Amino acid sequence: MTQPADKGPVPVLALRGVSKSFGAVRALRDVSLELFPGEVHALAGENGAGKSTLIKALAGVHRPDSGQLLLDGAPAVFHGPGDARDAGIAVIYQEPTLFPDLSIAENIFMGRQPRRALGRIDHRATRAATAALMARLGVDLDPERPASGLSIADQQIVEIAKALSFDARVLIMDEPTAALTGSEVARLFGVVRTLREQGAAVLFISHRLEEIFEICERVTTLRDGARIASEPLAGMTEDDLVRRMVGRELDELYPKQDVKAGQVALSVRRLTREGVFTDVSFEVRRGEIVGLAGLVGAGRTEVARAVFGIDRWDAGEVELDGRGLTNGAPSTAMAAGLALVPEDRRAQGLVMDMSIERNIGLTGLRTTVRAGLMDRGAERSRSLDWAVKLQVKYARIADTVNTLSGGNQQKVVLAKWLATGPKVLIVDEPTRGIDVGTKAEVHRLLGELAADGVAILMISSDLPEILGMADRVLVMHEGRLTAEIPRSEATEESVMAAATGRAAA
Amino acid sequence: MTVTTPHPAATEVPKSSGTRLVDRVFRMRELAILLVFLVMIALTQAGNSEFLSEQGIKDLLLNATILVLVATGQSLVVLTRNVDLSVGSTLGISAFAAGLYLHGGGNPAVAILLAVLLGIGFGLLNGLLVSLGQVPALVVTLGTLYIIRGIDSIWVGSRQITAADLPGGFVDFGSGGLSAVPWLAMIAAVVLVGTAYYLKHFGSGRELYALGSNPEAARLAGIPVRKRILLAYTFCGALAGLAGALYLARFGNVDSGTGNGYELTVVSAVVVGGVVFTGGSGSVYGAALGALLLTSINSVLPALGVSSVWVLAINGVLLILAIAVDRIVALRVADALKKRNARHA
Amino acid sequence: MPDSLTRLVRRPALGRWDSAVGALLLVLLLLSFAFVDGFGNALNLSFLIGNTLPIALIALPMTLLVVSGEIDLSVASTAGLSGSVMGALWNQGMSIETIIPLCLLLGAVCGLVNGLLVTRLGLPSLAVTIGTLAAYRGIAQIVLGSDAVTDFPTRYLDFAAGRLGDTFLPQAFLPFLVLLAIAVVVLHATPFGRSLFAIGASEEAARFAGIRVKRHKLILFVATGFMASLTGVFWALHYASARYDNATGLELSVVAAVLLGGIDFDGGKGTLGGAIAGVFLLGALQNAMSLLNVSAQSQIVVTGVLLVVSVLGPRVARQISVARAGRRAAPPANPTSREPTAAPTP
Amino acid sequence: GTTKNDVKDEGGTNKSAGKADPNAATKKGLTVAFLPKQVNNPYFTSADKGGEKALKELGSSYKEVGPNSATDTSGQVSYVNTLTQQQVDAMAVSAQDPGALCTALKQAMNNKIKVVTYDSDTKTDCRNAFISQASAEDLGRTEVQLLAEQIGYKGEIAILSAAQTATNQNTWIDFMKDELKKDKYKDIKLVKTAYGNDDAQQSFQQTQGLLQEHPGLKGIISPTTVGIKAAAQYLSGSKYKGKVKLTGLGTPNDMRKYVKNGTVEAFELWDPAKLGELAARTAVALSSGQISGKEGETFKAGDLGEYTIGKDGVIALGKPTVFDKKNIDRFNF
Ligand SMILES: Nc1ncnc2c1ncn2[C@@H]1O[C@H](COP(=O)(O)OP(=O)(O)OP(=O)(O)O)[C@@H](O)[C@H]1O
Ligand SMILES: Nc1ncnc2c1ncn2[C@@H]1O[C@H](COP(=O)(O)OP(=O)(O)OP(=O)(O)O)[C@@H](O)[C@H]1O
Ligand SMILES: [Mg+2]
Ligand SMILES: [Mg+2]
Repeated sequence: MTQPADKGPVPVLALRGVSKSFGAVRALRDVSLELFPGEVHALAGENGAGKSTLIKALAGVHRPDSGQLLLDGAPAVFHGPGDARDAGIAVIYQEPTLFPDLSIAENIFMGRQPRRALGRIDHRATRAATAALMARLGVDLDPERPASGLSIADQQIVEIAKALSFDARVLIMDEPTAALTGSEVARLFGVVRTLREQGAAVLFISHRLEEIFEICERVTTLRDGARIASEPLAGMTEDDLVRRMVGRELDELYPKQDVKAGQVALSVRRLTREGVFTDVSFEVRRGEIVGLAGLVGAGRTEVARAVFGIDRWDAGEVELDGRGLTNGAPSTAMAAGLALVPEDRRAQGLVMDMSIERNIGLTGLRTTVRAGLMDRGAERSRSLDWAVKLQVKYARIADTVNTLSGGNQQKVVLAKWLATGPKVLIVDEPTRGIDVGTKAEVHRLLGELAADGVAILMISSDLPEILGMADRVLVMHEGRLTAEIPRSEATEESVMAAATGRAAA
Repeated sequence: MTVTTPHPAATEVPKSSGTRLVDRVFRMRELAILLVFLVMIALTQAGNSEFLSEQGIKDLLLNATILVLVATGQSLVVLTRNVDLSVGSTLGISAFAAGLYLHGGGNPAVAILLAVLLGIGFGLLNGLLVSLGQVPALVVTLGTLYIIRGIDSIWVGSRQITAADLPGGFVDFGSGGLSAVPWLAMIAAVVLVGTAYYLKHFGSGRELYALGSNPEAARLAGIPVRKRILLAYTFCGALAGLAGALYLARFGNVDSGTGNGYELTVVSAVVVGGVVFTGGSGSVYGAALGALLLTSINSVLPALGVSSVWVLAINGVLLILAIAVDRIVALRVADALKKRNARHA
Repeated sequence: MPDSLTRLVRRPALGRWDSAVGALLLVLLLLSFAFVDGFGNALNLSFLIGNTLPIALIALPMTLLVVSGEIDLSVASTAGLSGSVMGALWNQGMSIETIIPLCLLLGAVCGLVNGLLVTRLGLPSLAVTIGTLAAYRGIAQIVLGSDAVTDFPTRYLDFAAGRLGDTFLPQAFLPFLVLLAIAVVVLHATPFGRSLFAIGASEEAARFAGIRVKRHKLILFVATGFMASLTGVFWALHYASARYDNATGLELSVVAAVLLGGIDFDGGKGTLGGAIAGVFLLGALQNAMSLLNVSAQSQIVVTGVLLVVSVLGPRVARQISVARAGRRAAPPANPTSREPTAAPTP
Repeated sequence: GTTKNDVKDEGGTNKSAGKADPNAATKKGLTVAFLPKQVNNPYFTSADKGGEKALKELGSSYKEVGPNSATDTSGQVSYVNTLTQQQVDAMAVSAQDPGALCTALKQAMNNKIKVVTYDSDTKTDCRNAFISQASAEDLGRTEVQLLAEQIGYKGEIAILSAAQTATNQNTWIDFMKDELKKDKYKDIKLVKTAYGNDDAQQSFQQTQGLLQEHPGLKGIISPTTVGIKAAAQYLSGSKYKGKVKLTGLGTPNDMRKYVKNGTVEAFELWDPAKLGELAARTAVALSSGQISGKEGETFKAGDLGEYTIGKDGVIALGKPTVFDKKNIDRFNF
């Protein structure tokens, strides 16, 4: 048994010199990592650095090609996720892994339901335990509700509840906060602190650096699959961390230039979808970036879906450049110059089994055509262009998108829609899961688009992003637009006040 | 520019109504089929008072029995996002095996056991091919449909088992019962209720749903995916075998063509019963109701004196109607549920 | 919804599947030419192709439909119905030149009904088309009853059953080739075809990309109905017999052949080449076996084994090659884990 | 365009009018293929066995091919094609479809293959001779006579047939209706003809339907072996047993139990083995040139005796046998 001589406590879980390749892609190279009880450990790195792969190696999903996994200091082999679970490791994966047809309670306790005599499931106890978990996280989700139809944020919350329900010795979280707003994050951190005090080891991944500094003690940085450093966070600055991740200095983060707003490009009047949002009116002008803020479930996504034509609206109207859009017809909205970057990249943004090239090409089926037939050359160069512009990290453009890391998938979604050259662009959580470097790049792109006269509606749960980018901030609360705040007056306080319904601006 | 003012919160809906609604949606689907069924029976009774005589009810139940059994087994497989097309062939071959055994003067209980064991054997084969090979169930079981059918034809040849070859008690058992309730229907009911209870109240039963709902998530949750798929197929095979033995008892007649083309009927019953083909959703009660509905249509039309020429067309239209009604009801309820349940945190 | 693991596992084999089926067909043809008496002569080949044509004709639109994630089991009944109507109208004394377009129109309407039920009401196509499978056949029975109409004009019968001169090609083969070419171009070279793959792989993502999912599906159902009735007309002329039960059970042959050709019934995968190779593979195999006096029962077994092996084969081969790749360590307990299967690590 | 009227006088010129020599020697070493509607069907198996036996006696060889399903017409067509391809000397075919096989059969005859149909005929110009199991008239009329006796010439009766398209069934039913017009049946009313599609379950449910719809039903005629068996099984397990009479065409082995337990009094059938034998002998006689299929020709068919070819090349096997409690144990097929 090998025990580090210089350290006091034994790591509960550790990796020694682990490597993992997918075909020609070397996702992990000789990486080591140690998780100690009572400590929150951060894992940082750019998109595609190998964070999720490392987590899957810890969770028994991937078997490392070489290297060792140590459990309480002793070498161990996980044959599958079940083994890791039995060893007391709970994992929140980057993408929610729920059973859409089952209730939230069943999702959380699947395979571990409380039992009655003869091994029968105690449904009532399961429900009660779920309700207790929800209360602990401070959310109001009905345990009996089926998981299908939950927003991404709610799905993420169910995932967190599931992980907490294990009372695990090791809790691993891959970007649990990417879809959450401030208040839920605060709750989550409260719970994590309690767990830490109870002696659990926590591994935490996030692209929001401030979160890392808030909750973690130590950080391991990965770059291109290799470990750069493993060190205490105390005394480090965000810049230090970014430099380790990116390997160079970064430009300023929110570089929105002031553009003189032009004509009204998108005008939404008294839009209502029964039971979902009511009487929503706003305008977006050329060259303007309008932020749409609100708490999870405020109905922002629903408004965007209705405007784009995915869902039908019950009342009201939508105009683009003064011309009315048809209710429930995304294709005509697209033809009129509207683009929507949806929030759920896996279900809505991408065809996971299709190549990067074809996914980007999907929005250009009308343009990359010659004599009625696909012009493959044009399709490829269009896709390549945008993949490069957005710095998507891939092996071959013909690889399917499900081989990409989460952040790179998000970039493909952006590429797909920017490639249409829209007049009005709606982006729903555009930088969810995107690393700092690329985020700056995305922001620069959005800024440039605005400067070119594109009208942009930006939905984001990342408040600093909204405050940094938006010319105006709209705030939604319980399905209604409750405030419109100009850039000069927009602060965390004013936006949060409107979002929680405490005050009108 | 518009200045928006906060409005008082939209209509408050008590939280618990959501819960009950969810439950209701699922029950609703079965209720819709039940409704279609009852309306159909009532109309027929109105047109022909003989229809619901004791003999008439007995016939209805007897007709449904075999399909109910096979559909119950099939729904387990469909719940896991797979399908077993070979059930008709399995039914045929196990019916013949049981008949051959009884022909030699065997014990009926052993014959039934034999049929079930044969069914389990073929179920295992299907399950192993699908779960070990990780290949599309549709192709594999279409393949085993042909293979089992072919083996059956070669083995049976032009032989046939007729009622005269069977012990009298066995054949009487096939058509007898307690007043209007046939023995066979009781067997089917016991199997059905047992399966439904298992699916709702046992861990491995729930895991079948999980597995069909999202296979990848099931794996990550540490569910033994292969074992569960194997279980579903084995159970399905066992029920197809049992159904074969009951077929023998009921019709007293088996040859190499028995059960030919049955897979489409079974699949219709399951689908009409609201078991979703992409897995994870539906119940065996629904499937059983679907089976009852389908077989009853075939009794209703002759009882109303509809010329056989029309039967097939009406059958098809009723089938579509049943699915459509079910779908519309489900949609309506889901819509109501979604609108009310929209969470405004 | 997260990608299903079955897809992940299957993917690597798929690229090669259609070419494998094509290769298999080639091998079978070569072997049959060499070793099966009477296989190679023109008459037999024309029989083979002529009898396979109905399946091939329906397989064309069916492939497109399945790629987009739907299925139509009512095709054989639509074919039967249009044959029936053709017979009934012919008995009424209508001219064949009017009847055939009417029948084709009727087929398109049958497809339209399927399509509307699926797209407007959102019903599963499997259930809908099982229903219309019964309904259309039933209507066919009502229309023609027990009649068998056989006295169609010789000119048409000769076209449907005759050969091109003394070659082995049936006269109807050339029109089929044209239709095949159209289908290939539509599926593999037009935006429409590209959209079908997207719809099949992820309907939601396709809708978010502005693809008119319902419209696409509706068009496919109509096309399938049209081709099914074309097949029905061809069938009635080829066999010189219009009866209500023409082409019964053809849907299963089509499905089997298309599956064999590597079309994934989850949608989003497959090539027309594979599908057509599958169709002719089954056709040629049956023909060769009949000539070899293999009994009908054994033929069924062989067909079944071929189906199973065709999907299991690539999988097993891959597992063996993985095992050979020298990983001495115990194989992962869970076969579904996403282990790399190619390229041993350096 | 081309309509039905335009083609009225087309075709029909195909019949080979070869000369027959009644004294020609019987050829040996011929290959005669049997192509039943469905292989593995017990009825056709007995028939074909009869043919096999006869061919052995005649020193020719026998083979049997055929589709696995009785509704797979295209399958049957490709079997005709295959046999043509294999150049057999004659084939005996039971046609699933009177028209669909024509093109293929004509092609066979053009290739000097003799074609005999048995059990189910095709159009007359598509074969050399048809062996009819019994004259349709005999069958239709005797079934009515059998049932009328059992129900005392009084009451409602129904027919349970196979498919609506089955030509032989329809001819028999026409003769039944004709027989019923006679005065002695004036108290008998035929209320319905139902179709069970030769499927056990459907025949079952059609029987149930008949009884529910017509509570006063006294008797059922089922001129199909599958139908009568299913109807008998249903009746024997229901309250109608013995009260509703059943007759029709069935095989003794299928029906033995129901005759013994009182469900069925009497039914009839020809001997399928003899049907097959006659088909085989006719095929050989055709191939040997002893007959050509013209009306009035006669030939000797071994133990079966001498047969004369009737109108349209039809050869009738003879009168059917009636089976009842007394004689049923003497038969085994
Ligand atoms: N199943 C797979 N097949 C092929 N390549 C893969 C697979 N999974 C991951 N990769 C590759 O491995 C590399 C690391 O991916 P990983 O998901 O670990 O990144 P990450 O650090 O989690 O990034 P992000 O912050 O974007 O989530 C990427 O280049 C990715 O494309
Ligand atoms: N497909 C759906 N079916 C049923 N309910 C849904 C569906 N999509 C969203 N909801 C519910 O509607 C409400 C509004 O969600 P929406 O996604 O519009 O909020 P949002 O403001 O965009 O918040 P976020 O995107 O941060 O979750 C939520 O309660 C969500 O659970
Ligand atoms: Mg990741
Ligand atoms: Mg949202």
